[in-house]
Amino acid sequence: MSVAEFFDMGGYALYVWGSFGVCALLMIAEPLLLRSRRRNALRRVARIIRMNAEDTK
Amino acid sequence: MLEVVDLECVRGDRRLFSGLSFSLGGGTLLHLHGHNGSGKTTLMRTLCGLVQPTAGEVLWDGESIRKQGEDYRRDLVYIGHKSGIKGDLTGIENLRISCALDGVAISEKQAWDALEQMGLNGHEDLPARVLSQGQTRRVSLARLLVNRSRIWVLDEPFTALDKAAVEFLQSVIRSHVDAGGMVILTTHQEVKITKGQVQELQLGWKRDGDV
Amino acid sequence: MLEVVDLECVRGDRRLFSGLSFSLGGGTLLHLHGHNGSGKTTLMRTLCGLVQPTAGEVLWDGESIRKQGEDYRRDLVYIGHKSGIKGDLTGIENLRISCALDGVAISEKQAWDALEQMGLNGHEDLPARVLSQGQTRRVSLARLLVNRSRIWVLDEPFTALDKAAVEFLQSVIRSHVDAGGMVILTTHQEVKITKGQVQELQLGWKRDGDV
Amino acid sequence: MSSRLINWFKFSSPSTFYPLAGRMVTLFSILAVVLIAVGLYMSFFIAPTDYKQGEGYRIIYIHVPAAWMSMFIYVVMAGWSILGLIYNTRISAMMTSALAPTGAIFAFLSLWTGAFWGKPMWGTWWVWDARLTSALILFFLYLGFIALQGAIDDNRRSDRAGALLVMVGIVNIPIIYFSVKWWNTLHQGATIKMSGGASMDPVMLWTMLIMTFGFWAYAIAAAMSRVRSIILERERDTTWVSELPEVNR
Amino acid sequence: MFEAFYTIVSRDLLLALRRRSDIFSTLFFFVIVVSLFPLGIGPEMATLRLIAPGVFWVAALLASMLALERLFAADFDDGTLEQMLLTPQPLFLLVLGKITAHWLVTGLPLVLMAPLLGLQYDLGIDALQVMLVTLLMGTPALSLIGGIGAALTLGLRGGGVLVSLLVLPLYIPVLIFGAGAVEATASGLGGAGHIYMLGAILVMSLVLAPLASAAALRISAE
Amino acid sequence: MFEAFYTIVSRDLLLALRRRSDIFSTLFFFVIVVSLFPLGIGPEMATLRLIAPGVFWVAALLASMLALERLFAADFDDGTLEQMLLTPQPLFLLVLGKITAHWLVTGLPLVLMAPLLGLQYDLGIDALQVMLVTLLMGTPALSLIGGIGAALTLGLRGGGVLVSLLVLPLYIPVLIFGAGAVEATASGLGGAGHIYMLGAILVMSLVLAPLASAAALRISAE
Ligand code: HEM
Ligand SMILES: Nc1ncnc2c1ncn2[C@@H]1O[C@H](COP(=O)(O)OP(=O)(O)OP(=O)(O)O)[C@@H](O)[C@H]1O
Ligand SMILES: Nc1ncnc2c1ncn2[C@@H]1O[C@H](COP(=O)(O)OP(=O)(O)OP(=O)(O)O)[C@@H](O)[C@H]1O
Ligand SMILES: [Mg+2]
Ligand SMILES: [Mg+2]
Repeated sequence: MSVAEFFDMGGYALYVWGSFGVCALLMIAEPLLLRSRRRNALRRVARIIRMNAEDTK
Repeated sequence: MLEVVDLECVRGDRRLFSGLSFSLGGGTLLHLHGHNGSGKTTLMRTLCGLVQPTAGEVLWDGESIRKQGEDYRRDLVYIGHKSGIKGDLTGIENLRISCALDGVAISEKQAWDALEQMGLNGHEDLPARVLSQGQTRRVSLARLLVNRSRIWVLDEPFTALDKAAVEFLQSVIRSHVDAGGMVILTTHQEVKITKGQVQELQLGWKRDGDV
Repeated sequence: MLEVVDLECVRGDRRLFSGLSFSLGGGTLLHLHGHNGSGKTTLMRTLCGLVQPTAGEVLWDGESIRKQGEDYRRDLVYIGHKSGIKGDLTGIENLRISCALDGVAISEKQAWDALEQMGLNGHEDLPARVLSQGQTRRVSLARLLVNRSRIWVLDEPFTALDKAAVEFLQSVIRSHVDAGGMVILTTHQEVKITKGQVQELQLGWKRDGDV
Repeated sequence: MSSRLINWFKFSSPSTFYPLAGRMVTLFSILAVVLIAVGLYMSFFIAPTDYKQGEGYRIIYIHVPAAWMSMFIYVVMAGWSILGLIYNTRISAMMTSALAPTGAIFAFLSLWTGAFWGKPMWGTWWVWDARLTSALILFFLYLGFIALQGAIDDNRRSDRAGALLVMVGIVNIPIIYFSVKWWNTLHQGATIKMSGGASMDPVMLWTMLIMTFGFWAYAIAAAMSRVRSIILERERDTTWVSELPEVNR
Repeated sequence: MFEAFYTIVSRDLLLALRRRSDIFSTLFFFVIVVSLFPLGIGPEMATLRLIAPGVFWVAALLASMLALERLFAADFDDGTLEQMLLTPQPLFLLVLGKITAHWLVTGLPLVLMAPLLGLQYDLGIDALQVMLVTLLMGTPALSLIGGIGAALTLGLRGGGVLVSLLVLPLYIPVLIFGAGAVEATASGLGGAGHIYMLGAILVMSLVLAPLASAAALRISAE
Repeated sequence: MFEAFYTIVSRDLLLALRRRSDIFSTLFFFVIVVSLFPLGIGPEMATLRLIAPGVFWVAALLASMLALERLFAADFDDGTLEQMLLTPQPLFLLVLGKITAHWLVTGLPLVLMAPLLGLQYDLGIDALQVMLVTLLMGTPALSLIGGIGAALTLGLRGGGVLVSLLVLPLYIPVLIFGAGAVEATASGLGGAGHIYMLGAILVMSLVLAPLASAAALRISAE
């Protein structure tokens, strides 16, 4: 089966790739968002620690 | 016997009070002091069980008020900043309904007398909507005259009242205390309650004199 | 120069006041007295033009306020029972907007200073919703610090304020009067304004002492 | 009993749950990648072409897993909420809110892929058929939950409100699942009966199952990493957080 | 105990009587929605008869969804709700009372009005009957379920929408069965099955909703 | 002068931003109404296409009618309206400002959303265009007219219904021309005539409504 055939999906290209595409998109986007959220959380904690350090000084 | 065991309350990112402990026996009045925003209202609402403290507990006769629920509430009256008055109902109706819900239904007659005492003669059957601030306040305070609960929690009860009304309310409070009740009170005005049975509690972080 | 020519106001089936006449020059404070429901608020709202009197007129510099409309309003500040504060906006935003509408737009900086003076440090940019009563009150009163209107109409401005704040507000009022402004004020608390520039006006029908 | 309770509580404290969650994230992300990779390979190269739907049917390999997960995750959320009410452990509320977005994504995917399947099969993107509608409802439930928690500033209130909402919403799950039985609809009935008998070519079935497990692992990994962030945000001024290695790096 | 229930119901009815609007507004809204359609769509009876059940049920659903906002909000603002939370009464009973009154004021009139309006869409007698029955069973369920949403979103920034967003998913089944029953009857095949489902929903919500709402109120009042 | 107008508009937009709900609630309501009908009525495309214009316009009308209650009420309750009456600004300008903001928040999103929803009812492109145009002209008129009703009924017992009662008669022409235009286009014969009428209504209300509302406010505020 040729690559072209494969991507044509027997005429159903739009639908099949439309679904799988969006699915992939979301399931890649979410982890990225999660990563950035974690980064922010860590940054905030770090800031608070620094603040407390200031106060104790 | 009301006990508060190191109570803590945090609002937003400000810790209003923490490690707050005191106990209150019958026949005493607790006067909360503190500048605006010091947490008086918050503390009172916590004592009523309307606000969940972030830490600590409130005990009534040795048992947590959370557990007691209705039994505790039967012993409690709270009069806060919000009048708790329905503008579309007359003073009489407002009073009778709130009493009925408190479990001490009162007769039309009793309601009239209470409002009469509160100096609302001639305004008893106006819709509360048209009353002046002071008059509205008087209607909500009238509950105290017919209610037999042991703890009164009064958040700035004197606001909007004229001098005569303030005098009268103070006498009512005094007699409740003398009769062995407890009163938790906050006000920014002077109170003349016979000292001795009075406990004071200071909240807040501002040095006094600071605006 | 504010003149009141036999003003009458009827509410429902009660004549609150009638044949009321007085005049108020610059640099004086008019202190309205009267028991709850005696008509103080009603009178003040009439003076502001919010309520149409059943008879009589209010003149500003010799001309009826009805005719003057915006010119009169430019010289007027009214602070009533309702806070006039938007709970969803911060203190700063509330202040700046109301000033802008008064025609005296102020800078962010000025707003911060005003609230600072009112003792709201650290609460300037919280949504007013979460502020305590006293703090909300302070926000609405902050207008007086930046506003340059000649007549201030203040309906129980001291309610919910703690002692320090009351002191401060009184000094603000005093200085406004000294600067030749006029203040119309009602309160059930004691006011310490240097006598002499103070006019008193008694409303109501109850003998004092009556609740 | 009591002993089991005790170590349950041990794990229910954020400070102990945090590292545990960390380990689960790594484990399940790997699992997810492997399973989904295999699943995709099978769904495109192993699984035979469907005799009446042609290649178009291959959507089933994400549609059905997504649909199932969207329901499954909601049930799990409800489970956590109930635990939260019984033992009021803080972690349960955090888990509930950590699961919601992932669940919402799967609910959306089941709608989207369904729509992209419906167009060729039924000639329309959308019909107001029971199954479809109930899937839409589920999506709304997720959105409602997220919106409610978003609207409340105070953590404690949002936790309790959220838990209550989830438990109320749970009644919809049976409706969704049995909607096909109750109304005769365009939509496929359950191919996998509760009784276990499957009306499907085994290869297709296996592919679907592998994909499902892949999604399942993905969901766990996502939820766990989200819950870690939530813990950090809420416990930010506790000592154990300030002593974490990743913070002091 | 029932004392309290009775007090609340009579209180809310009294209030509704004082500001009649509340009775009419929902009814009026319902009437508007239902009667505006012929205006917007045009008078073909065929079409109208076709869409009638849908229109009626959607209208009823919207009407009760909008009435929700007023369920607890007023009491919350003037502090009477706070006082209720402090009364020595089982809260769910008070909630049930409020919802009952609310339904009597907003739901019932609408139910009674429906058949008359139905004539506008010339529905058959039996269809009308079924409509009456389903509405009579459906609207209380709507009020009960809606109560939870109203309680949860009390005093929140997002009031209005949130309620709809939370409540809608739970409303839709009622809508489907309700409209379904009427359609089924109108098109000959009996709607009994749908009606049973409605009954089930009603019973369930009657049992669970007040408890849930009560819990929600305690959470929101803080 | 325009300073004041600008202040009010930005203030209300800021407020809307703070409680996003207000933006969404109307939009969401609109979406719900439009999408629920297929649920109630059933999926036959033919029927749907037939009733689409009606549904959309009725939905838009209801949405803006419901949004009205919020137009002045909030400001009235917290006393900011009182303060506005006391500012040295021409009141009608402030009113115009409030209505503008109100439309931007409640009307515009709905207009922009309509075409998307139109697809659900598979309307043709040109029909969709006309729908967009008519809504774009109609909804501001609705807000303006509605403002009068809102101002008149401010703080009255009876708010809700009264508004609808007062406003509805004035709304119906807008509805008829609006829906008419779309139908006319959908069924081939152009809707130009209807659209001109809509324009006329819009201009008139733009001139008169703010003045009327301002007067009404002074009366209600007493
Ligand atoms: C927007 C449209 C659709 C939605 C929202 C939707 C929703 C769902 C849901 C919620 C499930 C899982 C429920 C269950 O497994 O019992 C499901 C399963 C399934 N759907 Fe869809 N679906 C849609 C369109 C379609 C279409 C167009 C087809 C095929 C023509 C389809 C075929 C299936 C199949 C075969 C299953 C598996 C049933 C089973 O194994 O239990 N779906 N769908
Ligand atoms: N979400 C929040 N974020 C930040 N601060 C908050 C929040 N909620 C409440 N607060 C603060 O908590 C305090 C509430 O205090 P409370 O209302 O108990 O004061 P109070 O002692 O009753 O004051 P007053 O004398 O004015 O009535 C205020 O300082 C307020 O600013
Ligand atoms: N519609 C009405 N019917 C009968 N009486 C009315 C009506 N509207 C107002 N009143 C009466 O008019 C008076 C309004 O007084 P106002 O609010 O001016 O009092 P006040 O002096 O400000 O009192 P307070 O000190 O309590 O603020 C009240 O006595 C009220 O009962
Ligand atoms: Mg206070
Ligand atoms: Mg007054």
